[in-house]
Amino acid sequence: MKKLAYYPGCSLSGTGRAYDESLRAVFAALGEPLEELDDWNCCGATSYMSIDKGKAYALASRNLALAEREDADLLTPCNACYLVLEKTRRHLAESAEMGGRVRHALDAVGLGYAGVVRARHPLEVLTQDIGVERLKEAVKEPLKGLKIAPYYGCQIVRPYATFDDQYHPQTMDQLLKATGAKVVEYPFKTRCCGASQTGTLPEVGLHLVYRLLNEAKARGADVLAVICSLCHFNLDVYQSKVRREYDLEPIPILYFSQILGLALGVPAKKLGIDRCVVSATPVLERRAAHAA
Amino acid sequence: MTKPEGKPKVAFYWCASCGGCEEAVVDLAEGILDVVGAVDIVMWPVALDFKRADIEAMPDGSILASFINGAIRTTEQEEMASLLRRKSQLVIAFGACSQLGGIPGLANLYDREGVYRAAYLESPSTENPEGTLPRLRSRENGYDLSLPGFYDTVRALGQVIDVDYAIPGCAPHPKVIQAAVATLLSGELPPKGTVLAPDQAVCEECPRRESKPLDLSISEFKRPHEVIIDEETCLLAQGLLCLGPATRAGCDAACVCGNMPCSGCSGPTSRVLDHGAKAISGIASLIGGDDEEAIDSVLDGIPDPVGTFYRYGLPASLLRRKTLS
Amino acid sequence: MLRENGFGSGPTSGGKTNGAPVNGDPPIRIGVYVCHCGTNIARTVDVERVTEKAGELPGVTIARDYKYMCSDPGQELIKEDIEELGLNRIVVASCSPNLHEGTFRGATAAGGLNPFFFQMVNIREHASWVHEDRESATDKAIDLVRAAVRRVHHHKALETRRVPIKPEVLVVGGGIAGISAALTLADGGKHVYLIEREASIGGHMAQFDKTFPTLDCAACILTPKMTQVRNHPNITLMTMTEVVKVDGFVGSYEVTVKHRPRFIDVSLCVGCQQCIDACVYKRGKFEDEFDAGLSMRKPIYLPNAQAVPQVVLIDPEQCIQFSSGKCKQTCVEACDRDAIFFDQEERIETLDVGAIIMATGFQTFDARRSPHYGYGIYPNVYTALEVERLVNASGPTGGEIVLRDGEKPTAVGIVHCVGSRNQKSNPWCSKVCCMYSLKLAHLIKEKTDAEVYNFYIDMRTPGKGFEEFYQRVASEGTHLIRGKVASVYQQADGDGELLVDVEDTLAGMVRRIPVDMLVLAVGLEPRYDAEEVRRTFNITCSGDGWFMERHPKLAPVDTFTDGVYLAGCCQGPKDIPETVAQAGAAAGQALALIGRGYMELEPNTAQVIAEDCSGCKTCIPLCPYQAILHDDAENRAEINEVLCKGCGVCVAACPSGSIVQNLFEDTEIYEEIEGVLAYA
Amino acid sequence: MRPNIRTEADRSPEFARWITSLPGAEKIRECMHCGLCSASCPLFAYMDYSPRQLMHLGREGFRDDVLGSFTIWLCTSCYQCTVECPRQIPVTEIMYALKRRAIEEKVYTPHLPIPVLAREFRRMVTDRGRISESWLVMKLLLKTGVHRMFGMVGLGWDLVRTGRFSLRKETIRDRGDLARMLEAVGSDAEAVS
Repeated sequence: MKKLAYYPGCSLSGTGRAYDESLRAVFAALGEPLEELDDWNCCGATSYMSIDKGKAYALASRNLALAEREDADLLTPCNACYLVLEKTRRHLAESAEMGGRVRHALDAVGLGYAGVVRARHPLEVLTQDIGVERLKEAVKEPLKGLKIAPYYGCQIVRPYATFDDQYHPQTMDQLLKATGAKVVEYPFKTRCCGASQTGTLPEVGLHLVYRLLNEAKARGADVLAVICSLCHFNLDVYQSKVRREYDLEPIPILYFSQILGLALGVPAKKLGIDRCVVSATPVLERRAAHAA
Repeated sequence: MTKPEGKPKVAFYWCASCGGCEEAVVDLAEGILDVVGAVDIVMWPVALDFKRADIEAMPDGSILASFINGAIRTTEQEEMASLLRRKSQLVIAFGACSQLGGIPGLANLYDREGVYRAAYLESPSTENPEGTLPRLRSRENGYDLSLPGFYDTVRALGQVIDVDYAIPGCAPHPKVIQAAVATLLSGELPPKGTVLAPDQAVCEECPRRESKPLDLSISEFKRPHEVIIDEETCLLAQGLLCLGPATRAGCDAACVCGNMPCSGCSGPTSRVLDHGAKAISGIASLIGGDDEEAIDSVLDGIPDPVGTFYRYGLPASLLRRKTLS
Repeated sequence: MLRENGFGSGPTSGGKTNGAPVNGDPPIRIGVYVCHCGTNIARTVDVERVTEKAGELPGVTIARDYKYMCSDPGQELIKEDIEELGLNRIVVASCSPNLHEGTFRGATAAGGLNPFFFQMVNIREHASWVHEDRESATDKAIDLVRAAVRRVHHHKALETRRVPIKPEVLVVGGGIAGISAALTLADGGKHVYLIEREASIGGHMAQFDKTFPTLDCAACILTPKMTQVRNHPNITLMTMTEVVKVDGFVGSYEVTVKHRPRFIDVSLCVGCQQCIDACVYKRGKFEDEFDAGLSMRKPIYLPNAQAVPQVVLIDPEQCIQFSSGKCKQTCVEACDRDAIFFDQEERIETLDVGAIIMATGFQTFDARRSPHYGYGIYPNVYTALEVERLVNASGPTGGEIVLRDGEKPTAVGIVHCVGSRNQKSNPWCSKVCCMYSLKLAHLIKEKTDAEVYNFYIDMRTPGKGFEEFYQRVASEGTHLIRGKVASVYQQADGDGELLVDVEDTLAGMVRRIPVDMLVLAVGLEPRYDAEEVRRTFNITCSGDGWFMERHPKLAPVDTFTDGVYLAGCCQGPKDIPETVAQAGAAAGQALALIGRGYMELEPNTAQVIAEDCSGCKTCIPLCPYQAILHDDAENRAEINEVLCKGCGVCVAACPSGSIVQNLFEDTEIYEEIEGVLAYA
Repeated sequence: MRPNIRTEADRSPEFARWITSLPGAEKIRECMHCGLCSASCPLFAYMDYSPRQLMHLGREGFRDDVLGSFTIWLCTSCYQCTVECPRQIPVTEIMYALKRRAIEEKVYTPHLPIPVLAREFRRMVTDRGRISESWLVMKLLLKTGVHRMFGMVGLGWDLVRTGRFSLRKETIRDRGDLARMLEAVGSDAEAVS
């Protein structure tokens, strides 16, 4: 397994703190503790790309260059960061013009990027490098009876389907199944959650969030598992606003890594379970009671 | 062509070559007596003491035929070749070096400086602490000394002067020489440009010809020192790179009879423009293997392609050397 | 210059100088003709300058330009110049030799010259069409003309060869294309071998219910044709048979075929089906291919009700006797005619034919490759072929259009262009889907009263009576929505109801429409093994994988391999009338070939110069047509001119340069190269 | 309200040339108007022009309609349209380019929060190398209308309660390097042309 440099991205130190905590805990529990990339910077996300393409690519490539210096791939949990880094890698390889500009910029600060580093998502690393079997063996507290709707969001499978199927992604399903939980059929797996529109155009974003939550409920899910802090923010933090507008039972939103952590026997506190606005505790306790 | 009084005059000359061609003449053994009896030799530096001035003094066209062996590498060789051309009715390129550039022609892979470096400075047996290199003029003990100029490029004789015929081989086989001389003396001259040897490939004369299979597919090239060579079977069929199929006959397949593969010294047949290229195309078509890896491994058995396929004919080939500054 | 090296580095005999006569031959007098091709060439190439430059070349007596050299007056020009100016070489600079080499050779011959004293220069595909810069394109055209002029000096008079043609024809594929072609040929008195990979002929058409736009019953018009094939004295029908090897050449093909075992003797079985009733399987257990998997059959079965031959077969993958060897063999007991043979084996046979017609058909696009339509996931998403079986009276539901649960649908969506017109799957338009989708819309409406929505991108209905049919379906109240369905979603609690999202592009809004049946109008694509078949028959495929015709306009049923013709959808998507028409054309071409009795072959073959050959055998294994033999007595290679296709492999490989090829002799090629390189 | 008629004077050939010269966007000319981009777009319901119409308006050069469209600001870059397009038009990337040009030419509704978000985002990243989400959101709310803040109070409290609201200003160590790098890469010519 090629060395990995952990690239949490900005939101994992803020609203997505639980994602950061649970990922670190899961990888540690599997015997592969994460090492954070030194002095990483914001990937630029969609916003920077909307203003200045060259600077956006330069921002992203600085992280790739830092990782290349350490001969590591970037472990990138945030969907947006993942896409931006992957897009940057491809674009710099394809476009001589942009490649030249960015290399010149990196050179100005003594960095270089030859194109060997790539962004890798925890789903990819867990299924391909570590393997579902190893995870299964490490499960201490099977989550029997918990019904989960897996939600992948958009940017992990689009536009590049590098490690999973574009229409019917399976990696998170496999991991969740390995915990002993039941994964419900969830047709909106890859539909957009509205991203930052919930903040900028709430009336637009809330409807998208409502559809996703309602569908999970309709499919009988106890919790919705996510892999992106922005998805989590929209589905969790805005849920009370959604419920004000639409008729909807609350449904807790957990990072897939929090669920894995629970199954691996990591204490809920260390997984940031209590950082959910819609508390997951009642559902988890109910399940535990059932299982007992 | 005018027949001069008395016995026809003949000249031999030696340019950039090893001397083997001179030996080949001597190898005619008692046959040489017929030749010597039939002609009047006016120049033969290796055997007889004639000077350049003797030739210069002769009227133009007074020599029937000049046999020149060796490639053209120095100014002196070019001057002598031109002089003999002027004085002779026929000029015959004698041997591979003269006809095609020969072994000395492989120096065309390098330039003059490279050759000097290798010969005078870097070869293991050289002791030359002052780094002395040949110079056109020098002064020694009060005398002005001069040396011929050394060209960057080795040329075949035909690239320097007009040549009428060629006798191929390294060295030419006595049988070929005898037949060629007989042809020239007969007075019934073949068309200008003819190579005075059979126009078929060596296989025609090869005793192993029948043992070559119809569907030969070579999976590995071996070098002669790596295997015990069967004395009866076609060498290609044993994986030895024999250029017999691409090389002009006349030698009675002498090398193959000596259990060594043909290295192509007699050059191509008249129908082939570039000996090496044709040989490569013929040999390559025998290579078996479907995937790139297999083919690569077969080709790895040919460590020196230029030295293998262009051993005798690099200067006369279509291959061009890099432009020298 | 290639041969400045002088001694020993070039052919020492036969090197002629430009324009100079050789030993008593008359002086070379070349006519050069530069074609404008309307504006095709003249727009980008300065033809006047090319002509002027050509006129200055050694040996050129006359150089002219003309608007259309291929026209009658253009050809007349050549003929007259040969007669009046005593030309003995002709160069035409125009289009591709593929198109008009024959034309100009004909004109050369008409002027009284040997047609091979002609050389064609392609300044259209090679210059005007591929360049934009007029100056450079003109320079290139001049270079190409110079090369041809230098080459044509060395041309020799050649004779075309004649070989007799065998009168039998092989038709590959027993769909409507193969059936039509076979019947035309057989009616023309030729013997036909019709081979079919499946157990029955009939192909895709046999699966259809009605045919557009007339709504004829497919079976009613096809079955009689199938029976005719069976009974025709001039047709040998071979089902479960595939071609494994094709040797030989036009007029004399040797085709090796493999008969797969049917485990039933075709000559004994009368199709009474008692064996099927008696099978130890009481009920069908395996998906019926003919019903597109919508019904179940036993391991011993009749391919379909109209099958020809009307003979059962056993699937050895499914039959217990083959898997365990311990079946009670109730079928054997039941068979009055003792027609069942479990020990039948694969059989190889060789057929000698003069011509071959390819009618191998198409396959439908696998709807799973467009995963967003949910085919294979949602039970009520169907392919059009499945619905064809549903509406068919002899189909699994007896012609009832019902959902998997047996209910009649109330709203049906038909998605056009599934797999077609998409860069990620098949970029082409499959041509028949719009019409068959309208047909299905009509049939569904007729049988169910459901709301029917046709989702189309462009409605393509060119064809006789097609537009009228479109109008009729529209008037029946079918919703014609211009937009491609983006997603299909089965609601959590909707009884299998599907929601489709589509932009109604005419209204400029996205519509979300609930349907309980979704029909995917899957496009047509080349069969999965088209590439392999192409190799076997030595024909070419176009970039999209369909078999390629020799010329898209002027030779649409020929291939680049003489004597091999194309019929039906193996060449590209077509409807039934077009397929039948093309099959007729292919049969006609085959009849014309056979009727001639002999074949004229290009003289561009290779010969071994016997006195130069040293018998090194290098060439022998290289020949792709096995045309070279080794004469052991003389110890020489020998080329069978009839088998030689003029590919030139042996010429290139011959290490002593002892093989020459007509029209491609070394001097001709070297002169051509020097002509191209001698930039002036 | 703008009348629903356009003359040739409304067209900008330069704009049409620019949009079709974006990488991959020459394929707009091959659009067959199947509507897959629109029907697969999760935000379509709120758009004034559908993505399909926008592509068409762009290729015809209706600059004002395109840059003034609400559609470009609604795109969340979910890439569904890009993936679906049968003609492989890079719709999402074109949307990015349109946003950049609209910001460059300042043709968007004042107080439209999306460009403001982008601008504030850029400023923060350029200065500090990282985003501090809470600060970003506060700035956004302040700049696009204080009234929105009140609606957000509950939400903010939720974040504080769950330990997800941090007022720490995140920053990287080599801020000087970052500035030099962004300087060295130059600015895009594409939006200016």
